[in-house]
Amino acid sequence: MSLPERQTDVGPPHFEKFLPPVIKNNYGKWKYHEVLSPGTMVHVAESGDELYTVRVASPRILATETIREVCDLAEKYCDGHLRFTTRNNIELLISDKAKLDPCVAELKEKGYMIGGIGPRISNVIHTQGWVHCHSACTDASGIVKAMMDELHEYFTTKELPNKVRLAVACCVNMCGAVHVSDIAVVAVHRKVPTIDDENVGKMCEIPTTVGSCPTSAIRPNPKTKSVSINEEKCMYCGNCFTVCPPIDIHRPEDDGVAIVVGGKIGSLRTSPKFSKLAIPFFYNEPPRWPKVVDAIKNIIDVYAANAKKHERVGEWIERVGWEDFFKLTGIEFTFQHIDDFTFMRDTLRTSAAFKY
Amino acid sequence: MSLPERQTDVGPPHFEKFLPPVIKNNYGKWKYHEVLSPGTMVHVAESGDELYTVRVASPRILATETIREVCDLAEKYCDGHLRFTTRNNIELLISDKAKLDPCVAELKEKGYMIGGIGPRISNVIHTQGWVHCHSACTDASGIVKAMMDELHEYFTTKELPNKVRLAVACCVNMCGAVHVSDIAVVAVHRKVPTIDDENVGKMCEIPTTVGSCPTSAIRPNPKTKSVSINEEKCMYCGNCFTVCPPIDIHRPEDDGVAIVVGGKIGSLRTSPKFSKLAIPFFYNEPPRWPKVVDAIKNIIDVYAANAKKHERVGEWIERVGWEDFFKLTGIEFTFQHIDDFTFMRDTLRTSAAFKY
Amino acid sequence: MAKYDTPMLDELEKGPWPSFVTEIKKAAKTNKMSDDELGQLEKSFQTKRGYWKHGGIVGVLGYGSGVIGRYSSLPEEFPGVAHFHTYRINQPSGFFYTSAALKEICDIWDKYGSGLTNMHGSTGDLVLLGTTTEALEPLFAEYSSRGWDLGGSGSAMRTPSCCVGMARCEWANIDAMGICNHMTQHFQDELHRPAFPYKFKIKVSGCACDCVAAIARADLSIIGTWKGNIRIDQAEVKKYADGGMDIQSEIIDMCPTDCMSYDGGEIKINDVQCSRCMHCIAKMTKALRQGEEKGATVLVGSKAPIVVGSLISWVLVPFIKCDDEDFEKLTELTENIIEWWDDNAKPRERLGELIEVKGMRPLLEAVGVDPQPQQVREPRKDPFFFWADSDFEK
Amino acid sequence: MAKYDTPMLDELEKGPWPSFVTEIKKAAKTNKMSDDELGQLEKSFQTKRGYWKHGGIVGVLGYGSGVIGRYSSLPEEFPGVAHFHTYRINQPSGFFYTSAALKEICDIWDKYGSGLTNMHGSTGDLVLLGTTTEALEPLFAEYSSRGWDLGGSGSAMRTPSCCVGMARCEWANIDAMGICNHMTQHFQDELHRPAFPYKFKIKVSGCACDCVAAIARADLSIIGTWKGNIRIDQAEVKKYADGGMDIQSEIIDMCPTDCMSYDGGEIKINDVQCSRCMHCIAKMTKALRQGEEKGATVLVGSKAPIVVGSLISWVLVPFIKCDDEDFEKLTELTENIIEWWDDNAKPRERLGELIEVKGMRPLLEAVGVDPQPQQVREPRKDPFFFWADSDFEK
Ligand code: SRM
Ligand code: SRM
Ligand code: SRM
Ligand code: SRM
Ligand code: SF4
Ligand code: SF4
Ligand code: SF4
Ligand code: SF4
Ligand code: SF4
Ligand code: SF4
Ligand code: SF4
Ligand code: SF4
Repeated sequence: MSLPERQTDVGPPHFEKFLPPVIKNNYGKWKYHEVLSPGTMVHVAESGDELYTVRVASPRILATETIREVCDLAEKYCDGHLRFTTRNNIELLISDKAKLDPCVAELKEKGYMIGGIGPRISNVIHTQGWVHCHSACTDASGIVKAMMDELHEYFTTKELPNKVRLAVACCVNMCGAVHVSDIAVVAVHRKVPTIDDENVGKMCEIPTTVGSCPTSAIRPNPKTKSVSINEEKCMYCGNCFTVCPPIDIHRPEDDGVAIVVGGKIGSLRTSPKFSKLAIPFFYNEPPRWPKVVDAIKNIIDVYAANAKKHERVGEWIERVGWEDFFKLTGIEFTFQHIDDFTFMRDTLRTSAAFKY
Repeated sequence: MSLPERQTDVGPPHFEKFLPPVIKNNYGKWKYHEVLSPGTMVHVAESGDELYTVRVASPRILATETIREVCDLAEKYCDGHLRFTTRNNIELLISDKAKLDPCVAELKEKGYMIGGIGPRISNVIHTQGWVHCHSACTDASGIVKAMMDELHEYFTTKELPNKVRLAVACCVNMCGAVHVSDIAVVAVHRKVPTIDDENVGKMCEIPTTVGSCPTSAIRPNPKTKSVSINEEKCMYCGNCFTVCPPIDIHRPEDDGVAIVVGGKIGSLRTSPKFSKLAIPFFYNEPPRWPKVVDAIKNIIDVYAANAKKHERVGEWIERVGWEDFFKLTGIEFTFQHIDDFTFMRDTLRTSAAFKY
Repeated sequence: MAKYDTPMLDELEKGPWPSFVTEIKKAAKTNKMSDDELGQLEKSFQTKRGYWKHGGIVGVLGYGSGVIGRYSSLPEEFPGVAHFHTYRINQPSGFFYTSAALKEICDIWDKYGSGLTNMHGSTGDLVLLGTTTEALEPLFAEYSSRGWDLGGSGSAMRTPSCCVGMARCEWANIDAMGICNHMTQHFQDELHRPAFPYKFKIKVSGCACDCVAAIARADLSIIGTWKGNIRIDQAEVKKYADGGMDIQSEIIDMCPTDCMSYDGGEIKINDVQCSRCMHCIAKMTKALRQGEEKGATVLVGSKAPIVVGSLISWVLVPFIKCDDEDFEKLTELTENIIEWWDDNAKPRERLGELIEVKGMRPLLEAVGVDPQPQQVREPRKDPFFFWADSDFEK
Repeated sequence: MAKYDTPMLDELEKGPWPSFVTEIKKAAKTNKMSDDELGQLEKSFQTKRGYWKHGGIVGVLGYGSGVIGRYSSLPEEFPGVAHFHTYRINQPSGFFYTSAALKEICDIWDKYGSGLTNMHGSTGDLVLLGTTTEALEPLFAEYSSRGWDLGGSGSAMRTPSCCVGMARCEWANIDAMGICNHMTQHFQDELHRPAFPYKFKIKVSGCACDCVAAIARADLSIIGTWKGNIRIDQAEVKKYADGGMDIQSEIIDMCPTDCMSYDGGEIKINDVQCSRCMHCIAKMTKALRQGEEKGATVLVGSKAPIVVGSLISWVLVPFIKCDDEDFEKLTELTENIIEWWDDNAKPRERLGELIEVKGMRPLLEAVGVDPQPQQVREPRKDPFFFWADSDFEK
């Protein structure tokens, strides 16, 4: 079987090829939208044209079989038009209002979950985990599934004060948007890596390895022609392991995840915010990480009970203060919470006013 | 003439020796105070006892002759009791209400300036300058005198939204509280120091000299047995000069002062704040630094016109934003304003929302 | 197939949220690679660790990026994933597809790969999850001939990405998809042939809601904004009030600049004080619309925490026009930024990290942008600052 | 005398603010040193530079600190200031004097020195400005015999200082002057004989108004605070309202924790939310008084910008009792802090700088204080953190 002729540097297809006519006709001329239900909305153009969107949850890992099934539905209701969101949901794009209800009905019937629009929890940004990445210190898809089984009502029905953006990253490279999420999970190591001196000598560039360490914990070791690590300085980031595989950071019995909270991306009301450490550690407990799920549920409950309408998690916490966050959630405050890295100067309290 | 026998480690006299009886009797039992005029106030104790205070401006450099004169007044009206404030004003402590008015009258008659209490400008915290310090890159007392001649009405009469704390430091060692002042002047150099290699070799410890540099601009120079400075890295702090005199930082024709604003010490309403750079440079223009004085006057005028009651300078600026501060004051924004030192990460804007 | 018992993973087929395990099993029914993926993953769940080796360098002829090499550390136990590389297809801007196009992609993938995908990867690529080294060239021939090129990886430009923008959003100030597509096409060489100090990411959002998280995870973040007054439809304001919205507490009190007022009837905005944060507009979309002069704020430097902590992008250009005819100005700006970075960065040093080392000034000078208060949250605190020779001329 | 023409300085005798030039001239009338000081200062004003050399080490027998050596670089031109050392007298806590005491100080100073003083130096000392090396011993004999000891200088404990506190302030939660005096006496040896890595400063304020700027310029900042509810006198509230205060905008709206309310008649405070910032109390002193359980917050580390930028003190102990019987606990805590610093700091490394290098944990452990949310404005941002062996036991 001969292959077609390869082409280079063509780039992706122009998006125009894939836009439904209603979008082509009203591109840049939308006037407003209305959320019709937690999973459906309509956008109305200056021209009066309408576009209906149905948002469908996705596990992100999709088998071709599932993609084909969704495509079939898109053909039936949307002239074949669909898109994915930046948080990996599927959106069916309906031009004909009459097809909205039947489409929703068939999706539900086939077991698809519809929701995620408005002040809710939408899909969880996450990463490869044990499914595909050598660096993974936990599994991302597994935690996401366990979390969302518990929280799915916030996708399909229940409202919160505002959107709550969740994320999971399977190592501190943080390919997921953990550092700017309302609530996120990030996998962390807790022990100094071991060094396979012989292979370090063979496989790694010593200066790159030394340079990879954020805390200058790594020194060349001329004796072994390898490197050595100052245990006092290492905070287990694993960057040395990324650039030099014979430095092994994985320690299944001591590895686990941390929970961070209060990040935010949009500039609405308050500036974008980094997530901050809420809980420094839970052991990995596959398949369902029950303590992690409970902890997240608890934070969401406390947020829901205490935040003002439109307040994001981080905005609520900053209003009441972190003292209250720890008090209200019952989370223990530990040495790990106190920054001793790049933001230390700015995050230690420089005021005589605070809450007990 | 024989000297009395020296004593060691006696420490200062206990303050009790110097307290007037009304204070001894009501120590820790004051109930409230009332500001009677810009320079007088009364403190009322739980017991009903009253203590009247008259605050008198001081140039801080006092000749013994002046101290004696003030002491005479204290004897006349206060049974000899007086104190100094943490901002170097003189306070006459009057127990007998009847003596208040005569005291004020005589002070005024003798040319003393009374004021500084309440939402006003009080004395200026400042340092030695050319009067006494080898490190001085401007004169502190001179600038203070020129400033306060212009601003004295804010001491004696006029009100502002809140206290405005002024300070002057004659070099970046900042012995004055410049880094946390509403408005302050700090002297700065702008040229890389010159090195007298021969004397560096003789007089300085090379490692200490190298270590003194905040930006690692200094390297040992084995050839000259001295050090050399990387011109790209040096930001003229003068710390090398402090630890190693043959490194000369003084360059009268290029030296001058910067103006910083928005600092605050108390924890009332908002946390203590560092002062931030408002104007990076004015040449030294003794004896009256007219441009510096005008610039400070301008900032105070804009503050007075725009701040809410009780807002400190920094609170006002943070409410309206630094964009507005520069717009309202007409101060030019330059490369120097953008932090490239330790707070850079935190002071660059990380938001899509800002004012034009 | 179903070669493996997967008691742990089976637990993750329970519960209402769609299950990735179910997806892997679907593929595993007919695909040996996916079946071994399932087996190895179950083992990871049992032992709490991954079994992947560091990726080697694999790719397609003439390209240096687009494929992530991945090998199992247990190739004998799980031969189907001995090679299990990902193939990153550059998504169409805005993630729009037709069913025909997607089905075609699936057909080819079933032929050469695991049948598993990520729709989409965090950077934005359509990620095909797991194939062998030998399959790479055929896959490339099949896809590229149909107009599907590879995305970025390694020390290269990475696949640009954007929000849905003008295609379906009333708040798009800029043509996010148009800009994204333009950039992607403009930088094809930089995307495919790694020659940078490290990765370089571009993301484009139509407004400050920033639905593609541009400000948080792109070396170059382009975010739409406007000049001019917010347009108010007072009749619609009234409808929101009648509909039960507490305009005072939900809108007026939450305006960060305190520039709105509401007297129970009309909303007034003191637009010179507005920071264009989008809150009021987002919550009252029928009543409030942005001003009419549209453009973007360009920010730089965000990234994940390795090495010295995560960064959120910093404002470089407060306002730049972005109409179709301005696209070239944007690419030129981008080229200048990249050139400065490329000339100055150490290997594995991202743009934001380089700026932290050098300061903003050299970058501003390199791209010809003036210092402006909009670039800082507040001016510097300490009295240590540099003077260039040019500063003395003034 | 008046040896010199001082046209520049004369300019600074004009204008309403009291003139330091007039003071120098007063002294110069009868004092040769002051006259030469005037001459040299005029020269500085003319040439825009100082004429002082780096200080050499001078002092009194058995002491290493208290005197700042200062020599003119133009001793031939200005012989009266060839030596012009400052003599730092440790002020009485709170800067209280009697005229008799001050006059005695002046008499001695006129005999041995320039007749010029700083009332007071920025650290708090009564600074005598300018004398010769030979005069130091006689000065010390005269002053110490009358109970006036030297203050600190060099790498030593520096003269502690405080606000007026309980002596004249209704808001003093702690006996600031008592604590300051106790500390000064307790650390006499450390004050007089430099044996530290660098200077160490202590300042004590009675409340969060912080009238001695403790939080900004002391390695150890002690600031009074309270527990329990703010006491409200509603009758006085009414008087403020009647007197024209806009309680809503001036007080309620400015409360940082939003824990106050006012219905036009009474003020209510949700005290658990109060951060004890002092705003409402300071502006309505007759109506509001602090809660009744008094104590202090202990903060550490503030300093001027050299070397890596200025610091404001960080909370170490959120609340500690400070009654007379607790003074020993405070000195013990201080000793522990100093010991940790002394053991770990490099030469010329201040406490705050050391904490930045080592992190807060070792200091907290050294002084036996638990980690508490009150110590941070917010928790860390990046996922990089240490674990001690002891953490694994939990
Ligand atoms: C479809 C999508 C864009 C895309 O190109 O795919 C999208 C679409 C819309 N966003 Fe978004 N946002 C999308 C990701 C985001 C993200 C990015 C992210 O989460 O990684 C953000 C930033 C989140 C953050 O700040 O941390 C985001 C922050 C917002 C906000 C700001 C919310 C706030 O008040 O803080 C709004 C305005 C609002 O909800 O009032 C908004 C509003 C909207 C509107 C109403 C815009 C419009 O008029 O069409 C759209 C539907 C709303 C909804 O889903 O509730 N969108 N939106 C993305 C849907 C993801 C999903 O599947 O759920
Ligand atoms: C006498 C003195 C203490 C001493 O031991 O010497 C003192 C005394 C008082 N201060 Fe102060 N403060 C004194 C320096 C300070 C300082 C320190 C400094 O400026 O270096 C501060 C911190 C300034 C800052 O935050 O940057 C200070 C911040 C305050 C505040 C907070 C103002 C605010 O709202 O931000 C108050 C409360 C008020 O004014 O409402 C206050 C209030 C007071 C009261 C009303 C306290 C009382 O009930 O007796 C005293 C008279 C008020 C006045 O002067 O307006 N005092 N006060 C100091 C007088 C210095 C002078 O000569 O002017
Ligand atoms: C596939 C993907 C995660 C996912 O499940 O979606 C991913 C996967 C990997 N990332 Fe990533 N990154 C992915 C998006 C990101 C993002 C998010 C983004 O681009 O918006 C980030 C954070 C933003 C950023 O760039 O800072 C991200 C930050 C990193 C880093 C840290 C880089 C840094 O400068 O801090 C590394 C480490 C490295 O480059 O060595 C990394 C490295 C990796 C490697 C190549 C690990 C390695 O050393 O081999 C992972 C390969 C996994 C695999 O075997 O498939 N990945 N990575 C995402 C790319 C899919 C796509 O092309 O669409
Ligand atoms: C006299 C005084 C200024 C004044 O006019 O009031 C002063 C004068 C000097 N200070 Fe200071 N400092 C004085 C209070 C301060 C303060 C304020 C305070 O203590 O509250 C500070 C800022 C707070 C701090 O400690 O950080 C201060 C921060 C410095 C520094 C920077 C220290 C640092 O760690 O950043 C230096 C540089 C040094 O130590 O080499 C310094 C050094 C000096 C030297 C010794 C300069 C030198 O290297 O010879 C000055 C001697 C001047 C002279 O010839 O008389 N002085 N110095 C103050 C002491 C009087 C007193 O004892 O009461
Ligand atoms: S977060 Fe880490 S483990 Fe997860 S995909 Fe990215 S690099 Fe791999
Ligand atoms: S794990 Fe991180 S901190 Fe530890 S040695 Fe490696 S690079 Fe350094
Ligand atoms: S600020 Fe500088 S010049 Fe002024 S007294 Fe202090 S050390 Fe000397
Ligand atoms: S002046 Fe400051 S920055 Fe320049 S070389 Fe000396 S110590 Fe370094
Ligand atoms: S970023 Fe703005 S323009 Fe883009 S989809 Fe979101 S709300 Fe619409
Ligand atoms: S966009 Fe934001 S700043 Fe502007 S008026 Fe609306 S809420 Fe206020
Ligand atoms: S700090 Fe507080 S207690 Fe001390 S004088 Fe100022 S207001 Fe009074
Ligand atoms: S002390 Fe401050 S926080 Fe407490 S009630 Fe008063 S204003 Fe509010």
